[in-house]
Amino acid sequence: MSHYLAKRTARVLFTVYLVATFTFGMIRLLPGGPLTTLRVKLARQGMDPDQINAYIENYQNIRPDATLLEQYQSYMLSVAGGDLGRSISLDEPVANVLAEAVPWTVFVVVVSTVLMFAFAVLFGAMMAYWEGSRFDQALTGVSIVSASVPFYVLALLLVYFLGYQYQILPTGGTTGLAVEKELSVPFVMSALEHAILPVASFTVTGMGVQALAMRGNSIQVLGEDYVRVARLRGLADRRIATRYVGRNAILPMYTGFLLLLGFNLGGTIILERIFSYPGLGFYMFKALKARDYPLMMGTFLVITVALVVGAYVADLTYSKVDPRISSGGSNEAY
Amino acid sequence: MSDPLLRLSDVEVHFEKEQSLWDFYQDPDVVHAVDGVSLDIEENDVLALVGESGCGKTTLGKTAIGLQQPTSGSVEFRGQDIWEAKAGRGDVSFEEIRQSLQIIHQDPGSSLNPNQRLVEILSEPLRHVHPDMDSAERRERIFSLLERVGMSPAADFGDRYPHQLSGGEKQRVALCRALLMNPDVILADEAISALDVSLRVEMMDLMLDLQDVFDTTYVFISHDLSNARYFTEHGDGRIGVMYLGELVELGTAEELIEDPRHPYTNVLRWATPELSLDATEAVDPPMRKIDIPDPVNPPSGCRFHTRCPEAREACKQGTPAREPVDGNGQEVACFREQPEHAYWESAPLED
Amino acid sequence: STTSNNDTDSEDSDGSGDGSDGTDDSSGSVTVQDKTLVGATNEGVPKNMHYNPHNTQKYAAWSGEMVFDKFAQYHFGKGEFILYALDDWQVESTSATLTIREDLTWHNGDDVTSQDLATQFKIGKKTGDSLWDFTDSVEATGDKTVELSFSEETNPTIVKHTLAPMRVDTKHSVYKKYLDKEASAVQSFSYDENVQGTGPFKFTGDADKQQVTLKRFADHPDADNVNFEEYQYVHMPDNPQMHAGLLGGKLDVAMSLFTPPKVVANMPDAVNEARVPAKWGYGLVPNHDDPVMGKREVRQALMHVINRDQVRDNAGPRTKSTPKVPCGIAVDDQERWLGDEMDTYETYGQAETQSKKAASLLESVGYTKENGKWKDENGDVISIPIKQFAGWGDWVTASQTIADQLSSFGFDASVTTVPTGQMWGQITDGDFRLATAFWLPGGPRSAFPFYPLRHQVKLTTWQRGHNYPEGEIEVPARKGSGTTSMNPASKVEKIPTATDESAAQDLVRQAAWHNNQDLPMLSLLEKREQSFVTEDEWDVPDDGDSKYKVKWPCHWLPRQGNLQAK
Amino acid sequence: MTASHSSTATSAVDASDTILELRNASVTYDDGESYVLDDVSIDIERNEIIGIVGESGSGKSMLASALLDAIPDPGLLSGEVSYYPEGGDRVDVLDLDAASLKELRWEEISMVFQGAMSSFNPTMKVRGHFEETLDAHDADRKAGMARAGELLEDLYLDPERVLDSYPHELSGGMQQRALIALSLVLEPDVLVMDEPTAALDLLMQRSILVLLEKLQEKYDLTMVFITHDLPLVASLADRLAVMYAFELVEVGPTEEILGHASHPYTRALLNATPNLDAPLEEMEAIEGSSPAPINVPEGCSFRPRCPLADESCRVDAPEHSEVVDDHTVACHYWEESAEEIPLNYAPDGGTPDSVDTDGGTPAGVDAAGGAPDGVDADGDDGGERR
Amino acid sequence: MKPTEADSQVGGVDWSSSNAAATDLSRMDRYRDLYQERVYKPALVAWSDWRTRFGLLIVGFYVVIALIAALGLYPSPETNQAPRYLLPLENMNYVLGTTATGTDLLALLVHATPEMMLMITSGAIWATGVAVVLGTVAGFKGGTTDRVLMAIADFVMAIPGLPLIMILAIAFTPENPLVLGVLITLNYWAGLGRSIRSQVLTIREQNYVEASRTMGTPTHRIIRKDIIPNLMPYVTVNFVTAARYVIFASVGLYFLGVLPIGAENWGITMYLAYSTAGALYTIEAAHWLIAPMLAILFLSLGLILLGQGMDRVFNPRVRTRLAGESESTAGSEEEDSNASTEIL
Ligand SMILES: Nc1ncnc2c1ncn2[C@@H]1O[C@H](COP(=O)(O)OP(=O)(O)OP(=O)(O)O)[C@@H](O)[C@H]1O
Ligand SMILES: Nc1ncnc2c1ncn2[C@@H]1O[C@H](COP(=O)(O)OP(=O)(O)OP(=O)(O)O)[C@@H](O)[C@H]1O
Ligand SMILES: [Mg+2]
Ligand SMILES: [Mg+2]
Repeated sequence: MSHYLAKRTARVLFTVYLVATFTFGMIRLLPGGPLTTLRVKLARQGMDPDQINAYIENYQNIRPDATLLEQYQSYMLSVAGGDLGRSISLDEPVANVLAEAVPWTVFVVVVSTVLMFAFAVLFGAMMAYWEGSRFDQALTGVSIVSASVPFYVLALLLVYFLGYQYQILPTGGTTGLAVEKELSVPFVMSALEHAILPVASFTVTGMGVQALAMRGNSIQVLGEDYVRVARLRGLADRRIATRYVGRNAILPMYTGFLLLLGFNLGGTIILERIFSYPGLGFYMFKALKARDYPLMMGTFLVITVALVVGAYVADLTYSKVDPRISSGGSNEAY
Repeated sequence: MSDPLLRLSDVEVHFEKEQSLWDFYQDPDVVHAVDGVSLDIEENDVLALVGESGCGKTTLGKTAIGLQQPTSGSVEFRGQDIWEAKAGRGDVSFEEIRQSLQIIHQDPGSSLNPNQRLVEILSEPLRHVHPDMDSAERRERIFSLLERVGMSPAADFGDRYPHQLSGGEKQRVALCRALLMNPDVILADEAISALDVSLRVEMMDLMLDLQDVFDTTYVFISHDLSNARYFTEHGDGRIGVMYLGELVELGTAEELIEDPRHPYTNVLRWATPELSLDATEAVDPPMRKIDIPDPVNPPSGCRFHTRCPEAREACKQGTPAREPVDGNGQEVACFREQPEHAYWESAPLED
Repeated sequence: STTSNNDTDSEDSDGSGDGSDGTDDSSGSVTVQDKTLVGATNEGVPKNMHYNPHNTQKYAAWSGEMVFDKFAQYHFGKGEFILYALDDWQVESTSATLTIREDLTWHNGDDVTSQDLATQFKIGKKTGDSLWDFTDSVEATGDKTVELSFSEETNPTIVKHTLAPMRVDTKHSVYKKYLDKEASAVQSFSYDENVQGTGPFKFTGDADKQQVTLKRFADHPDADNVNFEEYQYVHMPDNPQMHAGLLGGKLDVAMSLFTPPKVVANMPDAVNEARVPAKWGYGLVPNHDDPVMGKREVRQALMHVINRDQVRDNAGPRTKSTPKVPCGIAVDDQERWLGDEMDTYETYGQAETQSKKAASLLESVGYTKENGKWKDENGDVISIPIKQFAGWGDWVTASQTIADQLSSFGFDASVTTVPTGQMWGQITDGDFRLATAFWLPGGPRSAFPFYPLRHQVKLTTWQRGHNYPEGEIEVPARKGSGTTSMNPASKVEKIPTATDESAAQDLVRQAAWHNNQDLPMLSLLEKREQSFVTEDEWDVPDDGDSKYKVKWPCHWLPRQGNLQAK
Repeated sequence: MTASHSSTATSAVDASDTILELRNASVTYDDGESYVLDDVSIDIERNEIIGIVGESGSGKSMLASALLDAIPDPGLLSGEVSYYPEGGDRVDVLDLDAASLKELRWEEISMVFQGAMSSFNPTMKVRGHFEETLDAHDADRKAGMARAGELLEDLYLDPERVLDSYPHELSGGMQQRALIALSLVLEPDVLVMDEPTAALDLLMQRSILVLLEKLQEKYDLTMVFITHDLPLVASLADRLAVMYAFELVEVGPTEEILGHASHPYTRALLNATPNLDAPLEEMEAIEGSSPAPINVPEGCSFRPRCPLADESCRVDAPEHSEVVDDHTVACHYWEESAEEIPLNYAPDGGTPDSVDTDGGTPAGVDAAGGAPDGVDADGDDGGERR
Repeated sequence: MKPTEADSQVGGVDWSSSNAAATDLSRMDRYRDLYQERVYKPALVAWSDWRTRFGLLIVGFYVVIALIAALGLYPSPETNQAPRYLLPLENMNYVLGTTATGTDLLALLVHATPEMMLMITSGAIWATGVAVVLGTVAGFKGGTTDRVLMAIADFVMAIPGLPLIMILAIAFTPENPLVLGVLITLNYWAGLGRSIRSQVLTIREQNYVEASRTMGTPTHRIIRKDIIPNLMPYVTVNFVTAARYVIFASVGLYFLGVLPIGAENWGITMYLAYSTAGALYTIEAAHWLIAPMLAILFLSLGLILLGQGMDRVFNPRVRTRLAGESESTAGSEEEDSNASTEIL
């Protein structure tokens, strides 16, 4: 008990280690060596089969002859050193590819998740406040419907209507074509513009469930004595709404928030493909299709580490957020 | 019978407190819930434990009926160490001991599974005691007992869920459940505190009434001296006064109320409201502090010395043992009972 | 990339080039407009692509079409080559002499010399270029001429088909250091900067995750034909995105873009569609070791049952065509190679299900039909699971159609999809009864029947996974009655060395006949590549013009002055 | 006013010094279907401690909430609630606009609820509660906090430690005392306490009661103390009001109620309450249970459990009759009750007599409808002597 | 302990109830009881809430469709069974229209239903089943068992779901819908297991569990009788949530072309519409894409509604109230607050 922080940290590292091992093993299990896709591609370009074979034999980038153990060892060692290997399909260090992709994915996922929560908290609280009213009923209905729409369905609809039919918003890439990649107003504006649809897909579809949860929590908190007492004490409605109802109703959603981040992180595989948004999910899918082991492992690992670290932070901060939780033992986020 | 029904010898129960996330390098806090309690409980006895909240009544009670393993000391049931039996080293099977020691909880709401009907709840003990009883016979027994505790028509009550009962009825069901085990000891942990004032007497009467029928011993926990008095006087038993994990005074209700020897007993007596008009005058509490000290670091010496109006320097040093007073049943742990003690020489505590 | 990567109809970047003979016809300079021709690429994130063609993995083949000039262009309409980066090629039976286009320069201004070409060939030798299947040596004989000597007599058509798609892309000064290194060295090289190309547009480093933009190269011999500044390729990994781009006017051109008919019909009028045969297409490969599929009669029966035109209409009527006779020769080339004899070939019913014929064939091998189900000699229902490359949408449709046709005929047919990588291994290992596979190997040179015929018999792509028997095979005689026996493999192998056209034709006919009778593979559909050019802002040939019959119009037309900014 | 003054019960009769007045207050739920407070009228005198006693669910909390016009939704309060500030004009509480109501609450009348644990925001330190209350009422923070510190010290708490704790870090008794301090921080005149000690053990309850008494003295408070524990409040209150089934059945000075309880329910309650003095044999439970709001019996609501009940109790709801000055009871047979239901203890240490003197006051004096069975009270109440 | 015969000495209690008739339960009565308890009342409760009612209707509709498909009451989809690209309602034999291959779209949807339902069910059962078993065991056993199980759960939770499924799908190319369902929820149980564990920790502290232990009731029986029934509301809600997750994930993966195309599936239909007909951009093919989308939306809507109302079924308070049984005054607390247990 006394070395809790150290223990907790060690556990995070161990989990990452396990996941890396698992990932490595899992991906090795995949049939079809990494060069199959290349083979198909060359064959379809009309390249002569002999030539393809010669080509692939020459392609020394990969050492399929190394034993699994050797591959594993070298992989783990280099991962520990921050080197995720070299992508086969992109012929570039995986770390570089991901370094460029991560910010965009993180941007989209964090923004959408935060927005999702912000709106959900707002709407949920409002529904709870006017519980039973028309407004509540309507919004509850909307929430339920929004919860039954998979985000990719909404994404497709958005692409069709806003991206294609009315051409209001762009549906490909992270920024406009002509925009310089530097921190400038046009760049930021363009990045935001390109993120609107992906973010909206996550936010709108994820909001319903969260709003209903918030509504439930708020109703419960609204029934608490301390809210009633606060009213009697003459506190302003706004303070009651934020400091009393909001704060206490959001608490149970806190760990869910981080889980949701992880969930959305995984969801980018579909999302980024629909929007051709070159982030983690985009590369993950590419790598999967191309059997690009290093890239795949790298992406997988990055997503996992993001998740584990998120949970770790949740764990360490939860007791700060909720003063009632004083011990780390029983209320860990994960 | 040479061995008492239950014998607690020098029982200690300590809990390690779960630690806060941020104090890394400290030893865990240890709560001294029960410290050095020795006690014999006889067949068909009634023992009431009184004391303020957190003083270890529940812990001691649970230890006595083998629900809580003591950190040190032993608990014997008819001469058989319970925990030895549990480990399989006893002459009597643990199973038997287990069934002989039952409990009724304070909160009638939480002591009944909300998803079961009364018949189901009450079938459970019969299943243990009479494994081969058929369900019709079980129902018959359950119904007759329900009627016996005043819940009729029993068939109607039997089909109810706990939430369809009033608090008093729930408590009766809990009592029935314990009784159907045909136990030798029932620990009634604040079994009446949650009931409305007007129902308490009724419940206590019922319990005592059934004691005669079922031949059980009650360990009755309460923070209210007047309830303890009522129960023990009717049941012909004793009251034990607990303070911070220790049993500081033991005696019949009459002895404790008429002649409280321990200053803490006197405090309890003060705290117990009376209806007589001359008692309506509020008197300052006969103690120096209101709040009970932290059981994590119980005070040295006599644990009551931090609040005791009679405390003197000597009370900080040694711990008084519980000793008989005047040859009768009353026992008390206070230096003031020993005329020769250094207490009388030392300076009163002031703060 | 994505689905489209595996979507057989979506991409096919093979280029065959050709030096225009009509270069330099207008020497006057043009007014260059500050316009950008916008196309698309689905290859990969442009920023990660590069311009070393020997490093195939990430070679930017699509934009490479504009950065490098092809030796010659194959015109599918006329069936002939148009020289482009070469001024001349003299192909003899044992040698060939190539003359580089006179005023062709690298993007840094250096002339393209015979040394460059020689280096290119030599590096190609290291990396296994198929030119070296028949080539013995390469020699720069003059400043602009290179001579190839062949190891044996070689059919000139094969030589030309091998040479035409090559591009002038290997500058000696850049690549010479790889001449004496392992192939892997050059295969992992990529330009840091200063890409040395020869085409009318040059790469100046303007590439990011979403696009690559090429700049007009004013010193190109055909620079006067190009009156716009920039050629941009936007990264669109998904076909539907490109469709949307064309529908919404965001794209000016698109090459090799499979587009469903309903989408084409919705295209604005300004979009011109061009279709050229891909010499590639959907077929089925039977496992000849299989007790059922090993029977010629069963294969023939299947072919009779399959209604090819219906399959085509389901899988894409605009973009597929069906061979009149299944015989291992591409649809458009059958007439030319088989002539009148074609009538004697078994058609197996191009647009119908010939149930009767199929039934009698099956009965002839002892199969019987009971309760609408065909059963083998043991009385077991014959099941025909079709293994299918996962994710190839139109192929799935084709297979499903065939499965339904076979099922309603009385087989127990079904479709199972297998991921590409796994499928590859399963065909190679012969782990299938009937599997989808391309019956034409693809690329313009597949117009020369040697390639598809060899593909079907030897299935080298899958290491003979279909277990087609080696050695003599008995088939009905081509003319008259009786049977003839032949070794199809060796027959096919003779084709490239037949230097005389009619000798080649005879060999082809023998092999094709055998193929038609014994069906080593089932030749079912041939793909038509679609590409698109828009005319609202660009001067382009009219819809349907034969100028479009090249691969690819959007790359060829600008060079010819046929695609200019309005 | 201290407990010792309370013996001058007459002072309470001085109607001019009423501070809070409840007239015909009713609270209904379910669109008037269920009455959870049924036509209750009571005056609360300045500087007195009045104890309101009744079993669980009898409507005590409703009464307390009604005093502040703070009935939890969706309850409806009807009737009249008046507040008479020191030297000011009558304030009609139910008529106030939001701003004045906000001022009235906590600045004039404040309240301590059942269960301190749930009255504090669990995610805020105790100090925050004090500060925001001061801010909300535009009070001076510094002075206010100083007062808070003093109040906490009065309640035997260490102000610094308590203020800097989260609620869950305090024991139940400490929380309850902190809550009392919080309710007094704006120097209200009236403190309404709804079972402020129910969740605590007896020792702490008694201790808090002693402290409350001191506070009342120090700050000149009027206190309304609600509890189900009659013996507990008996030591504190000047007057007692007994509730049964959403109505007040008996109101009077503490010693009157203890000594000369006139309502059968009150008497039964006294008999059922275990205490140190009562002889054990005679402790008796009250048979049956109290009614739910939806099915309160017609007529007298205690009738089904009452040994004295007869037909008239079924028909007529009894009005309040005056037993002596300031001691009223709602029973048709209050004169007989003492005889029929003897008390099983000696409330007065064995000299219960003083009642006789003014026991003769005719019943129904201020019961408007007049009790038809209003009989002479002579010689009716001696039965409680033992 | 006293010998059991001691019962006879217990003089004060007459063991034979005066209400003898009530104690005699015939077999019939018991079945009727069982029916009342397990079927009638839950159904009554479910039906009383509009959300559950609609949810049941919708999900029931899908089950009926699945049965229709499984029993072959509706023609199976075949290529060229109808003209190509019929629009919805254009030909009443093919109400939803046809695809590019002349396949009846309605037949495609109908025949995809059984597999989808199987997949959903197996996935949801797997996810909740594993979660309940592990969560309960961990919560109840505590100690090392708890630590080990929770460490496993932590590890499993750290693996991102969708990517994992994709890799596994490619590795194992599962076609059996039951296997697929399990695959999709392979690591779904972890989060649920954790929260069930903490619920069990709470329930374990309840007095009635202690009472059961005091009676010497064996652990498995305590878990079965005291713990699990009280978890049910939470479990049902999560069952439904897991089911919804299976739909979303499976259709998404089919849509990406990651899962093998075996039988019909709405995702495959969407995928083919999207990739081979450009249905997203062509109005003539739009129905091909929209119809399966709607099939998904309605099913998940049904499940959500069901989940929203389902926990009431397990709430004895609601049950007795609706069955018209009396409720004592003392117990009439307002409806359980956990009725608002929300889905994640
Ligand atoms: N399981 C436990 N773990 C840690 N500490 C405990 C545990 N059980 C009891 N304690 C602590 O032991 C002390 C005695 O507790 P116990 O419940 O026996 O008191 P009690 O006299 O029954 O109090 P109450 O009247 O409030 O029921 C308390 O300080 C309590 O916090
Ligand atoms: N929101 C509500 N809707 C309907 N009835 C209510 C509501 N709140 C309380 N009641 C009912 O009003 C009656 C009086 O409640 P109240 O809280 O005043 O009782 P109490 O005397 O304070 O009881 P306790 O001692 O348990 O606090 C009870 O019967 C209760 O069930
Ligand atoms: Mg206790
Ligand atoms: Mg109350």
